[in-house]
Amino acid sequence: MSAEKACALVKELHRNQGTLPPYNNDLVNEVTKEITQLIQENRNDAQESERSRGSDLLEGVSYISTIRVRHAAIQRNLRCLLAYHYNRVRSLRTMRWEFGSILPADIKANLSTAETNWFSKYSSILAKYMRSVGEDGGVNLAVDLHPPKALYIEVQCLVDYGRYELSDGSVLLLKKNSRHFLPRVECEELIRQGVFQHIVI
Amino acid sequence: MNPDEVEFLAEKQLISIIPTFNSNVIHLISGDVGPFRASLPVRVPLWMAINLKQQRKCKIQPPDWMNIEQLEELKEEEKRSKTFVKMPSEHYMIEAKLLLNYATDDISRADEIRTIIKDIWDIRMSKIRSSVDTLVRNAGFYATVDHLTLMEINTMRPLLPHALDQVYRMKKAQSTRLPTQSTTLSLLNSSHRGSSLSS
Amino acid sequence: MSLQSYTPNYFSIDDILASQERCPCKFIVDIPKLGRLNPSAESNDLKAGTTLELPMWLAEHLSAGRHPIIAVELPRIYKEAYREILKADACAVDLHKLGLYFYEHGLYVKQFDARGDVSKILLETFQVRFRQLMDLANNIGSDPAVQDRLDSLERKLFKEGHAARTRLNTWLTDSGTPIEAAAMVINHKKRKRVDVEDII
Amino acid sequence: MDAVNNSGEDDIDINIDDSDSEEIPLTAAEVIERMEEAWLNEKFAPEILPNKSEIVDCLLGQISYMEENLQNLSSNDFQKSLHQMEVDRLRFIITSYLRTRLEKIETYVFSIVKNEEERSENNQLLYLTDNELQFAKAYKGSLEQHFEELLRFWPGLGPDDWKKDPVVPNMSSFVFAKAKSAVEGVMLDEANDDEEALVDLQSGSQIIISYNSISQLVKNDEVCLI
Repeated sequence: MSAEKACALVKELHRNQGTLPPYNNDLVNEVTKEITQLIQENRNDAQESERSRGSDLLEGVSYISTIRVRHAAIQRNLRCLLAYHYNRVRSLRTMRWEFGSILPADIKANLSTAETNWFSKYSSILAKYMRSVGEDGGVNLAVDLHPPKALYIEVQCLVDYGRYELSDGSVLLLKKNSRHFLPRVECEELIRQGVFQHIVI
Repeated sequence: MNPDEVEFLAEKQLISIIPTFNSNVIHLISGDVGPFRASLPVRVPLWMAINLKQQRKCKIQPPDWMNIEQLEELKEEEKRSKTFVKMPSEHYMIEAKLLLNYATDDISRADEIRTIIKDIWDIRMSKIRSSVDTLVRNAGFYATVDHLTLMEINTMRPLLPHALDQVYRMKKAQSTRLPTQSTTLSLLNSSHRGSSLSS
Repeated sequence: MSLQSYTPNYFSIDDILASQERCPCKFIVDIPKLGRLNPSAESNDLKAGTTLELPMWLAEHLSAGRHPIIAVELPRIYKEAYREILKADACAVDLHKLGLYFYEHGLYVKQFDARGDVSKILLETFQVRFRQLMDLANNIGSDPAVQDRLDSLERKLFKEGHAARTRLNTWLTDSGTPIEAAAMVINHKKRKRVDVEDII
Repeated sequence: MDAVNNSGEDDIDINIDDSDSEEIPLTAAEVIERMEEAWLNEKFAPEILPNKSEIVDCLLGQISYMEENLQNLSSNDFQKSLHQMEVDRLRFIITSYLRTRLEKIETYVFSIVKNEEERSENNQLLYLTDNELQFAKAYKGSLEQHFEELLRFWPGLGPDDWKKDPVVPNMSSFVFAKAKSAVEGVMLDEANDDEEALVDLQSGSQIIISYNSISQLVKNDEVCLI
């Protein structure tokens, strides 16, 4: 009635800012159940009010204020429910920019089916836009995030990444703790994804 | 804005270098630079000067204002003045930082210069803090920030504009109510929605 | 990175949580069937004259329009006694303790205060306390305990200001700013580490 | 070294569609300057600004032309690294500018699409490029679909309150600005209707002011955001 559960959904996101907690299917279901019930109760009362108004015999019972209170609760539940889904989608959007189009498995596991679908749809909308910029086959907006300082930078590999092909076709073997001196444009994405660490002397 | 973005903007500023090499004009998209003749000064963008310096292909000529006498005078003036003194360069702090980092050997008395510039910066920062406080307290809706360099203006972000945004929200006419509420009319409409009574 | 300073909107988590703060409301009419709104009574209907602490979203809704169902009173912390304390020395007050959403709740509450005193005290409090917030964000000789006494709006400003100051300090002292991993990537790694620690 | 002889100082024939709709030939240096200004304006304005696609496309063209030429240079040519640096610098501004616009489009998608449709109906200058508008519509569609799927449980007609009350930019946000020329009679937004005041700006003067007081001046190129 006082939308406590719906608000708990929102609080869950508030507590986990900067990450994406597992999709709370149970709580979402409880909220939708509460909304459905409130709507049903309001319909019943609306009908009853109407009926008693039609009959001359009975003293009319007005449920107007009852309906109004429930209506407020429906609106509130709806707002929380939508805000939960909206803000999750906004996090997913940020993840697309930060992790790339393939999410780490443990993050993927936190998404609902609808969210997984949304993520791939967003990825393709974005890719389509990037391809359409300019006249020469598009611009990759996921790189060049920082003002360039030098063409080559030194990086240290933080994980055993394996083979990595550079744009000139040569292949590097990226091992944990190995150091490389590479063109900045080739490393920027791996730095953002936490594979490389940029070494500043 | 990130400080390195402000630095980026400042790096297009021209500066004199003395190249140690010979080369024809370079046709950059932004315009021609050069020709380069060993030991003849030539003006290039700051980013290029730093790049060439790192490759040991030039000496950098510090800008005229980067000397102890002039800076001491500037510092005294800044101390005396209640308002902000006009700086000899729109990007004095960035130029100083880059040159003192990458071309210390081309600047005489570099350490002293570093200290004075830092002093001037600090005096101005403290003036900035009190003006920001005054502006928020007076709930001013407009203020000039003349003679402040871009980097200095950037130090007021996001606190000053965001605090003023909140002051503005709080000052807004009493009567305004948030748009999220629905009126009684739409309430009754929607509570009947889908019910069998709606004719 | 946020595009702009805090402005409430339909999806705003902060606005939803702020409008969950409660205020005392007196029912003007009977509400059949909704006795359960009042946990301390057992009747089926809610009787006119009952006073309950309702969340702001409900209070706002039920007091609006030509036929209000309730009369809303000012919450304690916006009443004169507290306003006097804030007027005396706003900087000394632990706003966080007073109300997590002191300003946001207040901005809702002010519509129930015809004389405009609430509105005035919100603005004055914010203005007077701003200096210590700014000094704190800039790491200038401020008592770090001040941070715990900020309300959520101030806390937001503090965090943004502090992050900007840290970037500036890095720029001033280091020869170059390293390119860094993205924020969510860093959080993800941190969480992974925590999970591993849980298992061990 | 003439492989990289591009039009550094020649006029580039691009047609900037200004309000006075004159054709102004610009040098590449001037195009870059406009790009920088567009970047900063977009970065600091709360709303999305009219697009500068003619500048973006022109610079992207310059960049690909330069990159093509650079392929003919040996990689230890020191001039090559300077050209590469410049290209990277330009690419940073362009991508940052486009990213900022995308972020605004996503955040304010419902109001941006609606405003753009109204502009189109009224034959006004459009703010989005064709591909931005396509992106905006697809993004909006993806959100609507996501919500509609969620609201399938709703008995009867699903609600659409969230469409009516979309996220909008805060047009009274405070911004730093610089007058490019003298401007007279800027109307200050004092939050109270009864307290309007006018200020004059001298050329080159810098101010902090609420964006809605100067939004038109920014679009007319009389004031730029800093």
